[in-house]
Amino acid sequence: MPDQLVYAMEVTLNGLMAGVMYSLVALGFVLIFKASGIFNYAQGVLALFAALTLVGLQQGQVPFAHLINAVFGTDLHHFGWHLPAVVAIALTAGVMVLMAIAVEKLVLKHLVNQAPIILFMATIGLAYFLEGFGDVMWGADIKKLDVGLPQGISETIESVTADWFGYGFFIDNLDIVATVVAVALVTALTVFSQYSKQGRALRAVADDHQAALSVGISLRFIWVLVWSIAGFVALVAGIMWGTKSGVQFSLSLIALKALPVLMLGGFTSIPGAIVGGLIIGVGEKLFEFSIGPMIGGATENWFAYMLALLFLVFRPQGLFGERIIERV
Amino acid sequence: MLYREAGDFKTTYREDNQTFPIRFDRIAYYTTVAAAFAVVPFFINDYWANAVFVPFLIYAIAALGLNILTGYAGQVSLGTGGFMAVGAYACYKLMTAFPEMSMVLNVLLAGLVTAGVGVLFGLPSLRIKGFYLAVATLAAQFFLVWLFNKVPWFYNNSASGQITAPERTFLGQFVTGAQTSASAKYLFCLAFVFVLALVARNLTRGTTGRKWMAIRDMDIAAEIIGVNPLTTKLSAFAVSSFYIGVAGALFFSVYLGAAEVGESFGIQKSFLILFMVIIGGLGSIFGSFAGAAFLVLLPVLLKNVLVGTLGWPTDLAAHIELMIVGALIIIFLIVEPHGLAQLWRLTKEKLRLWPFPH
Amino acid sequence: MKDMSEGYVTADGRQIGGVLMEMKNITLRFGGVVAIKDISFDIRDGEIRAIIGPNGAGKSSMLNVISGFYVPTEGEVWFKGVRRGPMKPYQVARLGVARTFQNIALFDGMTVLDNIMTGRLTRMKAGLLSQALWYGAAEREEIAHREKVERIIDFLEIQNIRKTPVGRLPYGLKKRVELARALAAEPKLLLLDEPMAGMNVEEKEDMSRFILDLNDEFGTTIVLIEHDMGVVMDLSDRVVVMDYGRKIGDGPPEEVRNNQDVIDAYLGVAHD
Amino acid sequence: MKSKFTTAVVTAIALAGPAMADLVVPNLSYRTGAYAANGIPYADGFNDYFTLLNERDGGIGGEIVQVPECETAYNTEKGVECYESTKGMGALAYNPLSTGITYQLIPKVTADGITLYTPGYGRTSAANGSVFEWVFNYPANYWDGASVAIKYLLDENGGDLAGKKVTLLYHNSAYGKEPIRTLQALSEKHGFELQAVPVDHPGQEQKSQWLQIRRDKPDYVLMWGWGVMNQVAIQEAVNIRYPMDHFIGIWWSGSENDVKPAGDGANGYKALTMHGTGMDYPIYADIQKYVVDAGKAAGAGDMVGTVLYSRGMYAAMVIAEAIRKGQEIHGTSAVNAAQVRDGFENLEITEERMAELGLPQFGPPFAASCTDHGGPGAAMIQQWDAAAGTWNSITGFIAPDDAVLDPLVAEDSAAFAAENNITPRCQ
Repeated sequence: MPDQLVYAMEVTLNGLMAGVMYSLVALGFVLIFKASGIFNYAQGVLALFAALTLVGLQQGQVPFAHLINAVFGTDLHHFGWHLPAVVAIALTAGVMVLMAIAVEKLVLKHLVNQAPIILFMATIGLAYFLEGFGDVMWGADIKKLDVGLPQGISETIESVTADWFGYGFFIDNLDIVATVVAVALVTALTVFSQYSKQGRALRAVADDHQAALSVGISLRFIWVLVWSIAGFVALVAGIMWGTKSGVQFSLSLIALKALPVLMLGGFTSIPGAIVGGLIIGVGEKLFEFSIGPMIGGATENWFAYMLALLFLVFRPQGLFGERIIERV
Repeated sequence: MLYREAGDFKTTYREDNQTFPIRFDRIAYYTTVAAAFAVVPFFINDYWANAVFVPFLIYAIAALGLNILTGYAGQVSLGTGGFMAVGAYACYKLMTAFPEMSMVLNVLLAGLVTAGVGVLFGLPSLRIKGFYLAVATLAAQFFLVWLFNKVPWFYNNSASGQITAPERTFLGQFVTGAQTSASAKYLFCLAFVFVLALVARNLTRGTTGRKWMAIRDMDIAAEIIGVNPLTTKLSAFAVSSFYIGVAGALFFSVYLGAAEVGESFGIQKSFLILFMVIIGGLGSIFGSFAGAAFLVLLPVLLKNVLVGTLGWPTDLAAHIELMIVGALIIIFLIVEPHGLAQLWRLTKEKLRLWPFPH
Repeated sequence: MKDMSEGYVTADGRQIGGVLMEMKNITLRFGGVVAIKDISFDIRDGEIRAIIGPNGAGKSSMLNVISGFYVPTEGEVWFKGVRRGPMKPYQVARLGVARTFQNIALFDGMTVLDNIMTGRLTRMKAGLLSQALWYGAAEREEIAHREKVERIIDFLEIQNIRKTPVGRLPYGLKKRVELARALAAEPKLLLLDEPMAGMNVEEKEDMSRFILDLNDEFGTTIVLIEHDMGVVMDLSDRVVVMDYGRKIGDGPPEEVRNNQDVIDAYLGVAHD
Repeated sequence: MKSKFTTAVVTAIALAGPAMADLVVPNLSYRTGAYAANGIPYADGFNDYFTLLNERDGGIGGEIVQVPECETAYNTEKGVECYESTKGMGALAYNPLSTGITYQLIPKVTADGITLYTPGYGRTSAANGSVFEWVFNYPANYWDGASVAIKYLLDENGGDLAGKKVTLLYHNSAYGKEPIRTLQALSEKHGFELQAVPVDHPGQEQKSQWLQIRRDKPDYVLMWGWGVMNQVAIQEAVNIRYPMDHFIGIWWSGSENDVKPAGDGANGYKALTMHGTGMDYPIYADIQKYVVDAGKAAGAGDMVGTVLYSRGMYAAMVIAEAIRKGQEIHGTSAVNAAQVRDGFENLEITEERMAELGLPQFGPPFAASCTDHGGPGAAMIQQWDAAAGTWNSITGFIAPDDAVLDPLVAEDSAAFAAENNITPRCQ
């Protein structure tokens, strides 16, 4: 088999894995958009905040230590404990629920019935706030996140592909884990929304706000619920990305990776987020592999957007979005 | 007395059409303009020019531009940073290719180039609407930044890809480069702001503005009453991009003096200017100014209070500043989603009716 | 039916002119659904023409075909003696067709005055530069058109809400502003989609008066869709009756009223 | 009410910063934003050194040094604001630790007559003092770094790199593009094959780049990275099992922050440095005593001795020595900015002087001159020992290949001089 083709296969596989990571972030967007029509720009910062909190709790950092020290002249840093990863993850999930409640009480409640652009702006405000809040709470230095996920080349895949093609493929173990987790997460969300009472309420709201309200579903409860779930999804995304590159400010920028996925998959479709993520992942990696070297590389930032843009010109409602019929 | 009038006393349509129908507003406006041109230049120093006034004026131009597109024509754009970069690089190329050309011409031509690029990236708006369009404009943002970073022709093959504004004069005064005085910088930008704001006002109160707003409020109905959506949307993209291009050119040449595309014209810039427009008020000229002033002044003010007065460590202050800016954005949206301009309008209406509010 | 090729005189003595628009064998399909099936009729200069029919009969679709928003799947539209090719809605508007909408389609963010001024957009010609400087053609034009618009404002008696943003107005006034916007275009042909829907008796009377005055004073040809039979019979010169996408009757009100098919359609006799 | 608020705003803005002090060296730092993790230790080192001088020696020549700090967040606009708000305090020198801010400040400091000191970063051709009167970037710059790295590789390969493949992995910004031209010139001279692979800001996602490296199997990978890009690159290199001792970073890609997240895998990674690191210098006893224990440390004190802390301290040391030189030349302790510039231009750092300062063999000895603002350009190679958690120097100072660099500097500075109508001095 010619080398280029084998390489392209490796790139494609890696693109699929990267796509799963993008989908994970996009999923949080879709959940909130479906249930409340809010385009939540803060999703990336939520992931950062979740990861910061996880590391902070795990390592027993004193929250707001810097602020307290500055104001009271104390010298606090650590509680001196080190929590097991599972406990820290559970506690962080709890913090994300508290945050969902706070967001509902302090922000969303006051913005009912506003135009989508206003809600969108509010989430950008929220993103700014959380970014500063996370830094004040846990400090801006870079943190290593270790919850025991494997990382590094998968030797099984390398040796198998080496037998088949004469060239061992590189697949990161972390990406494999992320794929498994993403699949599990999507399955869990599907089961939840299909079979639980809250899940049915969620679908009802997504389907028709007014109708759902009139049968007695509490919109505020739904919002708390959906922001909690989005917070949890952000936590998962934060763990995956944080393990890869450490926990720090740049983590919040992964939101930008999810936007083209959303355009492609449609803002309201969970399968869309998954398929969109895969297409973007494979597309940008293959483009960088084949065309990138000719035009100087570093194309991945814009390629995803250009791909989504071109796609939308021909199919304005996205991959799985509902068809738009214009009426007067 | 302030804001006194018992009814509509206008006797001609011309009088009825003026920008400030209330006498007090008119006086306030003329006073502000006179002070801006005749008083401020005598008192301005490097700090006030470079940290407050010049960025405010340039951001006001960019906010006017985005407000035309988003506030008046209803097309949300997140590509502002990229379009500013087009203005900046066009200006740089013109400055270095034609050293004798007037700086005013350089800036205006840079605006025209940007208008062209804006039209190109505006084409998808015919098919893509709302959020999808907003995200689609990010394609312009990322692509343009990549392009200016990647193609050496744009930065005259300099080793690092930084562009540096050479010294240029206007009316015998330096307006770019190190020797530029604070007042020259300020006045040069102010002149652009003044003219462009007037033009924006004129465009938005006439035929073109009505077409834009019709498309914004209900595009299908607009088309049925005879508005051509293609030319209307593209004219909004063109005019808006012209403004943003001028802002980018001034931002690079007069304000920063040197720029690197990813750093100066990145996605953060697009968000910042969108904030200005929303906080100031969508579809309001005054709002563009109010939003720019708010977001330029607030961080400077907070920094000086937290670090200068309270003596907090700079990093803590910067984090708290983020929190305060974020919280203020949310509070503003909750209190008055239509921005500072609407807040101001409501205050004025109350004043006019005072002391008999009903 | 009597020969009307050179126009006719209505019951109240108005002279109606020749054919302004002719619909020839119009069929409109959406995917597999047939909204309009092989309908032909004409609209004459100066008349008030009504299209009636039960819900889902295809009336609004017909209006959308006339206004150019939908392009018919089959059939021809002739306007002023010329066959109209496939056109964008704004191009149709420029030929002199204006309309109002069943669900009000005003520009909520603009004032009443600005909304009505948009009706004159097709007639304003000043260049971008002149507008930018607000000097010369742009300013003169603005004032000239403002005068015309003020006449319409007077005519519809909405002087006091001139500068009010449309979003704040009650339903009835919105309908009137929408009519004003359509009138501002000085259309040859005016399409009214349920102009009286949701109005009380008083408002309906006002609106009927406006429609009649309008036809009378400006000679505007009007096509209207309306549910209120009384209003239709009083206002219109000729009526097209539609049911399930077909034309089941066409003629002066009294003639249509006695048409057995129409009576069946309205009484809900089963189709077989 | 409104006017009261305005007054408050005006006062707050006007009163920015401390009152006029004897010697002012502003610290334009970044402790927030994408590069905070690197900005923090650097700023701490910078502050702590001046604190040490103030506490132990009563300042420089008896004058207390004020170090007003201003947060730039690595952002050029905030950098301008910081510059303008601090220059009125009588600032003597600036060290913004950002190539972008440096480019912006070059014309401003030239007009205002304040020294801009950019050790190891900034505009490389500023090494030509006859064009850049107010800018100094000794002891080494990016092009020196590129040349030193290649020289080291030549040594490793018995003086011959012909036919070898070298990949440059660079931050896709002005900073990252700096070494490309030098490396191209060197690849022509030495016959190695150069491939430049860009990574976009912030550099979180480098799968494509590392798959490419894995396919191409270059003999060496050089890295010009900053911030999260470094950590991800090193992690990915570990993932593809790239031999770490064939992976060399510039000095901005060689701090503890960069290697620690990759754990043991990063063992053997190499980076350039222009100064020593670690706690083996007498000065740290004083810093511990006068600064950390006295509770006057800029940070939590846990950064002392790290690479970036040391670099911030080194920059402060050079500025302090330049101030001292200026005091000596002009015979006054209360020097102004122009006098400090003279100090920079006549500065000579000798082995003896560094030993006196408690920093024996910390940096290369050098002497500046009217034309030479760039210093010798020498740098060491250090290697990461993951088990011990320390950087170890594995070479002495290696001098760059001036035969290649000098024409490049001359060309770039001549272009700048032509664009800005500067007549070169001291010729």
